[in-house]
Amino acid sequence: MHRIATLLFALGLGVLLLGLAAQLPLGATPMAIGNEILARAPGEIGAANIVTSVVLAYRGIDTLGELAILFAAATAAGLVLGHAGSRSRNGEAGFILRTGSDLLFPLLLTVGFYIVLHGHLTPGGGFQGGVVLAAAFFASFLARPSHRPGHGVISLIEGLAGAAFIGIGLAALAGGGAFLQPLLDRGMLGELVSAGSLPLLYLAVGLKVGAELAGLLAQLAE
Amino acid sequence: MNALVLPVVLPLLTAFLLQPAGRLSAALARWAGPAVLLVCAGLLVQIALLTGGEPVTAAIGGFAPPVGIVFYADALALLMAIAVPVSALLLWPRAEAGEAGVRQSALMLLLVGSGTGMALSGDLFNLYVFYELLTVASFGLASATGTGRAYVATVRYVLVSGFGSLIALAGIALLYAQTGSLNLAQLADLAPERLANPLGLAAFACLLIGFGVKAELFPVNNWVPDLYACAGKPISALLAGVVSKLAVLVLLRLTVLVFDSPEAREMLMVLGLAGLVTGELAAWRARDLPRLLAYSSIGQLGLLFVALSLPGPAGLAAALAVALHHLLVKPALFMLAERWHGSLDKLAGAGRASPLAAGLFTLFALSLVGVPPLPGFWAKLLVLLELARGAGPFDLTALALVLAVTVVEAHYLFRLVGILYSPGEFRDRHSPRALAVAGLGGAVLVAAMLTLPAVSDALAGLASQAADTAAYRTLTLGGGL
Amino acid sequence: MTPLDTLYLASAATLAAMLVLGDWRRAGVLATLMYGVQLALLFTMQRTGSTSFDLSALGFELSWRFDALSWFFAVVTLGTAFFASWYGAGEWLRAYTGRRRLFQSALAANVFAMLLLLGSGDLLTLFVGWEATSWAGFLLMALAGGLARDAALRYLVYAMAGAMALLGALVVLFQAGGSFSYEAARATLAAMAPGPLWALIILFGLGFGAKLALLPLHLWQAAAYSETPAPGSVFLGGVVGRMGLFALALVLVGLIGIPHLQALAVPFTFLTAQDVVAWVAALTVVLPTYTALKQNDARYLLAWHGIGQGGYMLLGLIVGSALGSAGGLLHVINYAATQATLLMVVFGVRHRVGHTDLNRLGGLVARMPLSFLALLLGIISLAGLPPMSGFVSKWMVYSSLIQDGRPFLFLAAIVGTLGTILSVYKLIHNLFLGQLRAEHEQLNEAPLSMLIPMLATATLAFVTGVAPGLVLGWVADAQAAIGLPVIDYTLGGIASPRASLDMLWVVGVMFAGFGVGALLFYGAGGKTHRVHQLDNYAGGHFLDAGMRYHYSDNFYAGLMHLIGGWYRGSFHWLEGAIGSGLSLVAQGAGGWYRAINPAFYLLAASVALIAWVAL
Amino acid sequence: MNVASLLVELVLMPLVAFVVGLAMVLMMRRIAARLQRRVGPPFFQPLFDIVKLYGKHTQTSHGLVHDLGIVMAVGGYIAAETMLPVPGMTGIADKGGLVVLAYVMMVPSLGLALGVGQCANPNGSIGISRALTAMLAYDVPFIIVIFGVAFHFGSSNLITIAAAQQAAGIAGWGVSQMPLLALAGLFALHGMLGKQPFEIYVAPAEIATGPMVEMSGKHMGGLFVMQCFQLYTAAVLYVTLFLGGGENWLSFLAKSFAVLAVPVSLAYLFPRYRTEDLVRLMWKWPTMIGLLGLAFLMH
Amino acid sequence: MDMTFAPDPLALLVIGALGLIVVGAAGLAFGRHLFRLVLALGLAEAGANLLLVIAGYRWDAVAPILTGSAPAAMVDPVPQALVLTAIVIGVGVQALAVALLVRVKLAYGTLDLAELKALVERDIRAAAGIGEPDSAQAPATLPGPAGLIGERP
Repeated sequence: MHRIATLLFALGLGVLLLGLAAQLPLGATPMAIGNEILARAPGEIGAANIVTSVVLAYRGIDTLGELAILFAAATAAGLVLGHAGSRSRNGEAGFILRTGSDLLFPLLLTVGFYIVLHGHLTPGGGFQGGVVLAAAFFASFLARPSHRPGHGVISLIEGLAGAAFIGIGLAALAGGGAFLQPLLDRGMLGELVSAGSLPLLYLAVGLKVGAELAGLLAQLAE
Repeated sequence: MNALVLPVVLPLLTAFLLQPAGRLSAALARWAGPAVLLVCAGLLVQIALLTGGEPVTAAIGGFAPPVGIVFYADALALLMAIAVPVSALLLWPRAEAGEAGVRQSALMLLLVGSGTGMALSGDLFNLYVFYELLTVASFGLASATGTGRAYVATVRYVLVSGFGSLIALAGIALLYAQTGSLNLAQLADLAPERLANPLGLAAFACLLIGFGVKAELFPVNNWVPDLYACAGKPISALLAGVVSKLAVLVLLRLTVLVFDSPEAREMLMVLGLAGLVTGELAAWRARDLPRLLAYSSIGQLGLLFVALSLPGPAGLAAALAVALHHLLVKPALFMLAERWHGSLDKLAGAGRASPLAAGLFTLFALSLVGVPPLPGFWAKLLVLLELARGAGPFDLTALALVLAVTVVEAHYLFRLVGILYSPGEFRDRHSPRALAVAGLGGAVLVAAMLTLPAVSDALAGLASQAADTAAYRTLTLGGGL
Repeated sequence: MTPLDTLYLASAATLAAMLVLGDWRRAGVLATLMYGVQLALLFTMQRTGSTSFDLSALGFELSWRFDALSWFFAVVTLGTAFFASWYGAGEWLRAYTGRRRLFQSALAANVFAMLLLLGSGDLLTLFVGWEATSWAGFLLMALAGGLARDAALRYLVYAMAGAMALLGALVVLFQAGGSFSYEAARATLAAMAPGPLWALIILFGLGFGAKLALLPLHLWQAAAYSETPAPGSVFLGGVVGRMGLFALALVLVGLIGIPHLQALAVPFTFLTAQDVVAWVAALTVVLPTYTALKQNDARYLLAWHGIGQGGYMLLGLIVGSALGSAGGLLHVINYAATQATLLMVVFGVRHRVGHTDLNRLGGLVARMPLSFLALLLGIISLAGLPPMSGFVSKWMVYSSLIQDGRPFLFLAAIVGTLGTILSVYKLIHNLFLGQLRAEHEQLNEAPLSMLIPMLATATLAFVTGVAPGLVLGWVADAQAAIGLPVIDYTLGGIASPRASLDMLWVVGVMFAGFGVGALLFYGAGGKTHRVHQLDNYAGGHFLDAGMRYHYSDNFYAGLMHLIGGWYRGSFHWLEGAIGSGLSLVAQGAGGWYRAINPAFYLLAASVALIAWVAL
Repeated sequence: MNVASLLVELVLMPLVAFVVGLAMVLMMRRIAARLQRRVGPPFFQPLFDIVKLYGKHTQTSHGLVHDLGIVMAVGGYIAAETMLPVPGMTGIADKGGLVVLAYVMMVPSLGLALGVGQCANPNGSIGISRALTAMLAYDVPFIIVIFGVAFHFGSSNLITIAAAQQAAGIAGWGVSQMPLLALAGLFALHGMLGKQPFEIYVAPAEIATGPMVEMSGKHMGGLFVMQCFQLYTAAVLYVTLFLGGGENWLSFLAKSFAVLAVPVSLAYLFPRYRTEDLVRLMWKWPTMIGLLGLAFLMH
Repeated sequence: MDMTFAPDPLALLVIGALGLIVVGAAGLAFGRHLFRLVLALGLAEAGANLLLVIAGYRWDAVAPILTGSAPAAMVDPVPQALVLTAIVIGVGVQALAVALLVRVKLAYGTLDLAELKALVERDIRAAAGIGEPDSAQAPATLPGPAGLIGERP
């Protein structure tokens, strides 16, 4: 009975949603903000990847919030799992895994940093790169559970990276501008050193996301 | 007024740095949080004094709205923003030793930062982000008691919140697809031509459900009772008090600015009524104090939504009166519940064990029921008057339900008062802080009663300012910095 | 500083004094004196009225003033408070084991709240006063704990339901007229369409009827009034319920007006609003009176009668003629004196004996003759027999019903009186007549501090019965204040061609008759042999004095055998049904909040919401 | 009217009532005797009875309240007589009226009840319980009758009522104007008297199980006096309400005696009614007839 | 609104997004196991994200990255940024949810909803000091002694 009702409701939901969606102006978004950003961003921000401009400049505080959410999730998970008391994992992983992770670790690190640093130019950025970085550390942790990085290191990285993000924002504020106002020279569009403080911000983001995720995964793995 | 952003980012910054700082000095980690909150509250008060209640904006990143994100601080927003750090200070969780304590402090700071942001932000998605941040922080805080039931309650909270946020996201998508904007002021501009259709209403419904989770709105408030019963009472107080009001503020802005249509109001009213009736009735049958308070909180927020659905500055004033009253009373009641944990039947004798607490409880109960001349009465009266003004079938039904439910409310509250004052061997937990906070609430309540004319003027001012959409739009989009 | 200000100040001072000094040994005396002062202040005030302070809040004006109606009810209030407090000032207080300060403060708070209510100058103040009275009453009822607490809680439900109905009516009226003032309300009501007017009348009726304990809102009263400590019970029983009558007089008569009620027809019938109210009043007379007949506790018996007597007041008032409404209003003061007397006696017995169970008492006249006298006067008045005051007011109500040509209401009123006679006889018989129980043989008369007030109120009831003109002036002024036709009265009663009454002569002749009877009895004939009470024979068989029996249990067994089946607690059934229904809904609500996986409901709710939106 | 003549009337009216009442008692006993084929008592027997009862040594008095009950019983009726207009005398009938009279007539019952209650004899109390129940029974039709009459004549003043009937002649009498009510009134009246077949609550034949159980000597004498008054009051009231009141003493007395004689003669044909049956009867037939009468009267 | 009859890729995407939401919602409702609920929630969230991206899509436009060549019409960059944020938020919430599930499993030994419900209810009652486990009744009306209520036959 319950199941049949659920099914019916779900079907009803689908039909109704479709009916509603049919009225959407799909593919012809009004782009009230979008057009203006597309027009202004290259000149104003100087990042080739306009999404990055949006993420870090126009909606920079969203990104800060997002970092905070990750941080909150990690902290909360720490709080939740901290009570459990750590159970030591028995034994190390096999030879292949260890060797593989050893090989992968520098590779992943490099790729991660590349993605982070080129966030303002190409698709990618702090989040994506951060995840790769986290994966690098996690892989080595899986291979050698005993050689895990300490909580202290992770929390130091995540704390400092977050603080750096805010610090850059506050620096602008201290300089008489608005919070998170772009600093530094915009440079040439499409070059690595361009778009003002955006790469720095993305670096902070990348480190923070990496540390956050690494911490989260490590905690869950325990 | 770029300093507006400081009360939001300073707590976040402190939260980020708290754990590293904790390794340096335990005392630093312990006191940094409250100190920062004090600073934030001071900053906000100073901003309020500087502006004198006139609305100001701050464009984040220096990008003029609607392209960038804007903070908008009118008197109402500032009031709510000040309420956040102040509530958090008063309800700061009991200091736990070690890492857990630091983490809790960090989460509190995150909660305060995001809460302040919710009060101030004028961008829909930014509101969503802060809302999510607040949600995640509250997950951690709610489960901090470390009992199995608290975890289960939190999981349920997570599931409902997750459902809510995905619906909210869908709502934002619907909204964005139609208007291409996220700025509330610009949405207000575009709303009459783009959103006056079923899709717009659907977007509103989605946002209502999404932001309604925290505001204990009817279909998404299932998490409330168990969470309040299992979480630490200060956290419950915080969630039921200021956090729910922040969510209400968001909905208020949406209703006033963007979705100012009779259909939207009707929807709000129906959901509010459902919450009111189910909450109060469930409270009537509740058998332990925290859940009773949780249910009654649901009921009162239902009343708040009914009030929120009333058009015009007068309706808004009614809603604000209910909201502020609840903001004051409910945390105080939860703090009293900290002393009186457990089954209602076992509270006999509590009145003799601590007369002050019982007296305060009675005072709050009287105000909640709406006994003149306590503030609760005037709040309820405003709502009822506005309902009677509407005089449509919905309004009159709502009027009748609000009145009927008040009887139920009086019954369960005073059944409890009767128990408190009956002879018994109850020993309450000694908690001077809880009593102090509740006493503060009581004092403010009485003060509000004594200065009723002034309070009512201020309330009318708040409401008319908040209802002034034209000013909001000009100030925000006119590039006023 | 107007006289009314002074009165309020005095009343507030009483409250303050009791809050501070309530635990003092002589607090009762002090309170009594202060009520006396208030009463004196009231008498120095012009009967036609006085104003007091205004307030402004949220754009509403709140004002307080007295008119003759308020004055009249204030006299009853303060008088009852005075005697009740006196009653509790001496030995009763010494023996009282509860919290004295709380009790004294609660009583003072009740008086103050009632004065505020009586002085209300607009509908909002009326509501404020109404709530204040309700909650002060709740405090007084609940403070004894135990059974009293449960009863008070039940009262609270009814009172809150009433208050909320009232509030609903007020806000609707406000939106229709734009103001809370009486003038605006009067104008609005005069111009209102029948539908909304009916709604308002029903709401007002529910609101005020709950306190007056009109059917079907009466279930709470008996227990709530009875379980209160003695002086509180006297006060509650004497006057508190009458606030409902005051408010009904103010609104139904003063604002809507009897002619308007007469013109307002019940759809599809030949009844009018006036008939409906009158019938509610008549049923309130009859049913609770016969419920009283079944009670086995003296306090409950009297409290149930209190409900019935409220019906007479409303019945007289709603008839609306000069005679009827005067009767209704006069009954307020008469009844207050009567009921206060009766309750004082009953609580005096309780003070001495420890209980008021009608099945475990008897023969107390030998030990408490003065109490017996007071009770005798009281029951004669309550039953509405000459020469007591209760007769006068009831006579006026009957006469007005005859003049108005309302046979069934008349029948109901008199059937109520007959029931009252039956049940008050049971009261006096089971308490004071018959065999004295062995354990009561050493009992003393009630203490002097309790005797004096009860005899004083009994005397009042007698004096106002002989010379109703003494108080009819107040009633006439009150009638004028709410726009009723004013009664034409003399010192002895009424002189009108259609129905005249001169109590001076009636009572004179009655007492002359008693004198002759006494002369015949004592003056003539043979010697009388005084025997012990238990020197009894039945059917020639000596009734053993060692074996006590007093015919008290199920006194009207025959009658109950006949009519007991006619009323089976349908109101309790109704109350229970509403409670259970609500409980069921509440269980549903609770179930929803306890569902661990709400997703199914969320899904359903989402579908409903979206369907609403899309359609 | 001056006060002196009023006072004279006030003294005379109860006296007349007592004398007539004695005669009525005699008549009732004679009728009963005739119906039972007995000779019946001599003319002065009722008076002798009273003198005998008063003269006897009263064996049992249970104290003041016991005595007071008898005083109230007798005194109440004495007062009632002054409110019943008779030919040439109105007493204080203009100061009371029908309703007052009806209630004054309850005072003796209450007095009796008090006196009996004080006796501490359970049989007496049971008797009172019965008597009060019976009162509840016959008063219901009685009220309807009172209402109808007062409504019909537009006044509850007995003088006005009598005068109105006398002015209109026999056609204007209550009995011709309101025959149904008159019939109901007769029932009620009869119930009120406590005579056969409704005498169970007085239980005159089995004193030990009724209110009279502790009454002896003067107490019984008082009750006897009360009975005289009671018969008189009931008969005269009925005459005043329905039979045109008293134009002159002759017709007045004739009517009064007739009012008693006719139903009593008929009533002997019926067996006794139990208390409950009495209630049922009274609430059924006379009440229905009365209501029907009212309906005709009012429309 | 475009009215082409050819299978519209965008329409398919919309259907897919909505389908994800519906399937997720149904999964939530069907779920008897907490972990599955978390997964279903993730599924639905993916659908919502997809919907958000679609909301910014334009016909015949390219990704909003400047490549030096003549700038063609670009899709709206804002929703993409939003989705980026939303995804990360989702990850955080999911991680936390899993952490909580670990604790729940440790505390009660099960993640089955029916079992959990009974266990938790008992636990809460025990903590509050409420005795009998399944009478959730508050005294709805006054329990009056017989003498208090006059009218009972």
